[in-house]
Amino acid sequence: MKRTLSIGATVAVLLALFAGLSLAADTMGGNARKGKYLYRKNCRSCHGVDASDLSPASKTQAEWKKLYEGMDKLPCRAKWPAEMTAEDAKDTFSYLYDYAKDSPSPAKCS
Amino acid sequence: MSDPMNSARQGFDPGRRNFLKAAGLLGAGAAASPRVLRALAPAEAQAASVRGEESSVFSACDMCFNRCGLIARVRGGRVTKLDPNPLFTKSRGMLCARGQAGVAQLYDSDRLKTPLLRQGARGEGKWKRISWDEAIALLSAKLEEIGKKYTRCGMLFSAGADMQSAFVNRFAEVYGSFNVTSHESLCLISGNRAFLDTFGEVPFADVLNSRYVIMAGANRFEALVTPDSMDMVEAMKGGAKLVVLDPRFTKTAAMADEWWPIRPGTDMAFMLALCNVIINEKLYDERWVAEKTFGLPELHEHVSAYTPEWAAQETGIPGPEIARIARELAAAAPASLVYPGRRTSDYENSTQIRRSFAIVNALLGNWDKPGGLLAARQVGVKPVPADAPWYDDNPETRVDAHLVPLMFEEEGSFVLTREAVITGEPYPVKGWFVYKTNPMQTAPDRTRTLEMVKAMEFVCVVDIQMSDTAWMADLVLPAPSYLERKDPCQALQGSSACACVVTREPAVPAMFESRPVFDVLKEVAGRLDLAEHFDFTIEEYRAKQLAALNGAADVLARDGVYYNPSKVYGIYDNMGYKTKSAKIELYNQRYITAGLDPLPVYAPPKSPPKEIADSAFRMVVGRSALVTQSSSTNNALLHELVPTNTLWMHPAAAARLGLKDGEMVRVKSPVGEGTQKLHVTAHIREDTVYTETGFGALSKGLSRINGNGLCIAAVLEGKYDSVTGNAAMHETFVSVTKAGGAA
Amino acid sequence: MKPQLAMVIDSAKCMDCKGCMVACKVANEVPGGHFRNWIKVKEVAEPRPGRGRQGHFQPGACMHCDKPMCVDACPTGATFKDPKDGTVKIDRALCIGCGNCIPACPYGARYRHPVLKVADKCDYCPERRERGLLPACVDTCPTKARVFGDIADPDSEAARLLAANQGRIARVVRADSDTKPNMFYLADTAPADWPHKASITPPMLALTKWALPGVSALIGLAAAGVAAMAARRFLIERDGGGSGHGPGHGTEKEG
Amino acid sequence: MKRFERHTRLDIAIHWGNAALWLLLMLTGLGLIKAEYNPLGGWYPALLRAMFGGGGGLLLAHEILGGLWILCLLLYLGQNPRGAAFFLRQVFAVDLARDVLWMVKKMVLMTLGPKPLKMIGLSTDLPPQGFYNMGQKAFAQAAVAGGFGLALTGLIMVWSQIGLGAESTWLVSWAILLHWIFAGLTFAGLLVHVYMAAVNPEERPGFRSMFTGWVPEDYAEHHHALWHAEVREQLPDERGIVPQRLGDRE
Repeated sequence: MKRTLSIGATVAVLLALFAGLSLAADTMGGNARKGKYLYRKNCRSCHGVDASDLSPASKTQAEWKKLYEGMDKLPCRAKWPAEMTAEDAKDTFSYLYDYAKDSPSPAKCS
Repeated sequence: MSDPMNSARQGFDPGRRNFLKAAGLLGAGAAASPRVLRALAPAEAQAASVRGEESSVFSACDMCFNRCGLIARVRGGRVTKLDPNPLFTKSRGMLCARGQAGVAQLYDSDRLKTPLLRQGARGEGKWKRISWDEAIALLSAKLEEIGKKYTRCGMLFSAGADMQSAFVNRFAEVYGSFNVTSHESLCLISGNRAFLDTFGEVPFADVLNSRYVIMAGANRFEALVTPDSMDMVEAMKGGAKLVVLDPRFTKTAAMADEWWPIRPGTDMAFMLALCNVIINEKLYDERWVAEKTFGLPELHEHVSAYTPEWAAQETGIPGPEIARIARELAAAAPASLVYPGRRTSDYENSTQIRRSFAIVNALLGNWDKPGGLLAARQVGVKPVPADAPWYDDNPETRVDAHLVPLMFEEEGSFVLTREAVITGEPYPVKGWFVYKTNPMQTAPDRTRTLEMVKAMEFVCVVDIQMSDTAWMADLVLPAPSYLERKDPCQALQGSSACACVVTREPAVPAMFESRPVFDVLKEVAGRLDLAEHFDFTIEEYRAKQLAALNGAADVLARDGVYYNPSKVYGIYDNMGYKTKSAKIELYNQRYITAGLDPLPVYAPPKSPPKEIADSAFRMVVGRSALVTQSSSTNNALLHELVPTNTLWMHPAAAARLGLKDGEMVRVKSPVGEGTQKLHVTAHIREDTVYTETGFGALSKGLSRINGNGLCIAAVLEGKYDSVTGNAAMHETFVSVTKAGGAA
Repeated sequence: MKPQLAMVIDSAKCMDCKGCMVACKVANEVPGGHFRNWIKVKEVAEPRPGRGRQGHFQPGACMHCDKPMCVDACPTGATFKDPKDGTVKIDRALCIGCGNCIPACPYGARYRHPVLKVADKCDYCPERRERGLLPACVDTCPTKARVFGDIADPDSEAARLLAANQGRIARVVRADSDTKPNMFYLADTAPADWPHKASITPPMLALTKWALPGVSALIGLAAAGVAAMAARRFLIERDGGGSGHGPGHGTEKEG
Repeated sequence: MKRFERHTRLDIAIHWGNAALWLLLMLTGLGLIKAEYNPLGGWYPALLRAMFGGGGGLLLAHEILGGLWILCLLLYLGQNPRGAAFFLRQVFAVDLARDVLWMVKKMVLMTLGPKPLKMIGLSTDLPPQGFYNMGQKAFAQAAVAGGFGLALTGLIMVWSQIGLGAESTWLVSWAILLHWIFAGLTFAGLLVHVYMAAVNPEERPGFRSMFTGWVPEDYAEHHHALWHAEVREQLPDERGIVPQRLGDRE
């Protein structure tokens, strides 16, 4: 059977070419590992204590992305530590995004 | 060979009938002999009376990954018997042969007893007994040194499926290494990937309530999974139909309603043909599929060429039979399923193969329904996260990152990590901490694993026995077996049977100088200024785990198991799927961005290289209910039942090669070879050979399996699933010749 | 009906995991090389594609027969059928390890314990039953293929299972060695042709067939002789008898 | 009247010790034969096993008694090898013509009387006998052979319980058969022996000698003419008994 190359695969190949063969294209571009550290350091002091108990799996990637884009309007924005840079915020949201509930690697629970 | 029961019997039987030997023929002193006492007591009471009072301790089995709840019977400070905990519904209140043989693991003369420091060359087997103080000091110093020299990611941590493995991963995290591998990338991650990328989570199969089950690439009546194995029998008793596709006539095949000796590597063709029939004949619930799934039109088009007749040529299963099975399967839907399977470390496209399994299930509309695929239930055990420090000098990510598109971050890929360690790219990894896992035996291509070990500056193995991996290590530390340990809680789901929590209490104190890995890591953490991350006892850790489950601790103490009566079916009634489209993704959108086929594209399995085509066979590996890879084959009780592994070969193939049943054969692949006994049987296809895992050990510390049988790792090539990096263990062709020398 | 502990086995549920074998081995300290129970496998030389239920696994152990040949073969009575529960028991203290019972079992259920030097076999775990536990093999069976109980007690699970399957019960017997086993298989089971012919060892056969009557006859003859002598001496010769010297006394010194 | 020593004190002790252990071994041994094969029926083994707290206790008792018995005989052999040798020589020295004729005639005379002998033209005279008459010899032969056989087969059965491997059980199986046969044969002989020695008034002096050690001269002369001929010239000791001098009896 030779005619097995599906349309999907063709599309994939084309898209991969466009994406410059970057396989891990589905990210926000920050350092998710650093983000995990920052999230625990900066966010867990409230979230899970007196603010909503958040974890990456609490939201979908789309939802996290939206929050990131509207980051400055977040109610807790004022409580963020002064030293938190834009880079830090990106890292933090990268972490939340990468392990979102609909991500390829949802954070484990239970 | 020594009496297999020898070790297990020590202390069992203080020579109950040997009085005459001592007392002589004349009965001098016989008045006080056990025989006299025995003669005077009623037969039934005898055995009990000589052993004293019995106590019972709840634990969970560790002879495989299933964690069956058990009750250890203890007399006179010794575990005499392990009984299943009848309240433990996940295992349907059973212990299998391995579970029963746990006593022989506890009292195995082959157990590691003291810390050992390597003296000669790696694998030479020269060891020096050292104190725990020295061992801890050395381990701490090496961790410090490697961290300084190569960054913290210069240490690799590999922990097996153990209830204390979480502490190893915790240690890796706070120590600062991203490089963690587990047994999973030699086992199940391809299947997990496939179902996760279809349904948004990894499901459980509700075998018990299913009316029709297709089992391919799984051998549930031998490789036991609780409760699936037992539930399948029960379901069949109630009239459910089981169709098994397997190149081998397994026990599962023997008991099935239908067995098809499918050509290895063609499962996807079969599944795509099922899709073809189900879609073309509109055998699916159109409303449900339209509402819940994404990509039906694409799938429809995709499978249009994958007709049963086409699949027949690939699989060797007649087209009309495939069509009939598709119709029967769909007729039983939604209480029907294609069994997802567990070990999926078989082919380079295993993820896509299992995607085809997942897609058939999606068409059956069986998600979240009785007899179908079930979502994870709420158990309620809380993770205990560590606030790991940040190490600025660390590299960006794992050493095996980006080599495959959809690796699981927390599991990694052992095969790819191994290559990275050997090449030193992208950065050097020079230290390895191994806890109760044995890649030397379980990872394909042992030669490469040896090279990996050679590339390491320091290897520390914590285990209960001198595994092949420990045999190659620099520092070997003795761990207590599960029957000597207090462990953290473990959340388990048993399909539709239960969502539960188990834990372990020590039945007897830790033997010899063995120490739990938790104690070891806690002490090392203290020396590395990481004490704050291990500032708890197992009890305190458990309390944190159970914080959300009121009274669970008491129930655990009373019953040995705690059940969360959470919802079983209909979890998704008011919920979107955890996928990009929020639907079941027949067509995976994310795969396109990852450069993967969004629908599984069939590629025929490779043929053997031409030069050896006449004598080459595809090698498949597996196990029986008596074997959990190399951790069980050296067990005295199990060894008696499975003394070695043999090479299964079809009589026609054996005749062609002039090989006879029972003779020793040389099994050779491009990466290695070994010898074992030939088992000529029509229970396997002519183009395939099979052998069992867990034999042919290099370690002389495993007295029963050292040099006994063939080690699969010695001959299997180190191929891997191109999506996840999972090992691909059925991609090797071997040639088989007479070994010379009788069996 | 007398109590009869028995096993009712749904062998179609057995997947040959051998949990029962290892459980028994540990519970009863069965030494290496020996087992008190087993799972027989139906031989399938050439499995056929597309066919179903081709294999079959059949758990077994001592069948605690109604006509146990092993009991017949035992010279001392160390092996006996206990009327209290219908089990065939071994009194280890009375067993001299002669091995006569071993070939007498058509099921090969017995072996000679290499350490204790006595016959050994399944006893349905009396120590466990005393503590309210099921026999080890029954307790651990993943699919609960082995069902144990007193089949004379209609409330037992075993009796209920038997009753519910009347007419479909199979026993694995050989026509010339039908020991009336108390192990019942639901519906079809396989293999059905494995019990070997029960045999009594030649010495044991000689003992029962001719030594027993022969020696009895001899003793009888001796007793008859004594009786004749006594009768002659005390009845017939009482009147004419000498004073303490019997007949022939006078003639002896002439010799 | 002159008295002749027939048995030393050791002889007497060993005889009665042997007899007592024989009796006990027989009683316990009979109890070890299970009901189905027991000549006495089921009540006997049931009773004995109950008395000994079960068959195991009975078996153990039997084994201890058997061990004691063997020990006694071995001790006797060690203490008095010459006496034992004498005994064995006497017992197994059979003059075929004389002794067989004696045996046949004696059996006929004791049971049927002199008539049958006369009818076939034989005299009722008995050939003279030595230290033991042929009847005694026959029983002694049976007792020695049977005793040896019982001891050997008994030891095999004990050995079975402490050392024999499964591959040697055929030996035990045969031992059981032979133990049974030996026991039966010796028991049959014992019946006659007990009657002849203890019940038959004719042998009263011989019976008494098993307590006193000596027989009167007329008894010796009448019953053991050949022996009497050998020893009649010897002088009695201070008790008036002609002592045994084994060396003289060759």
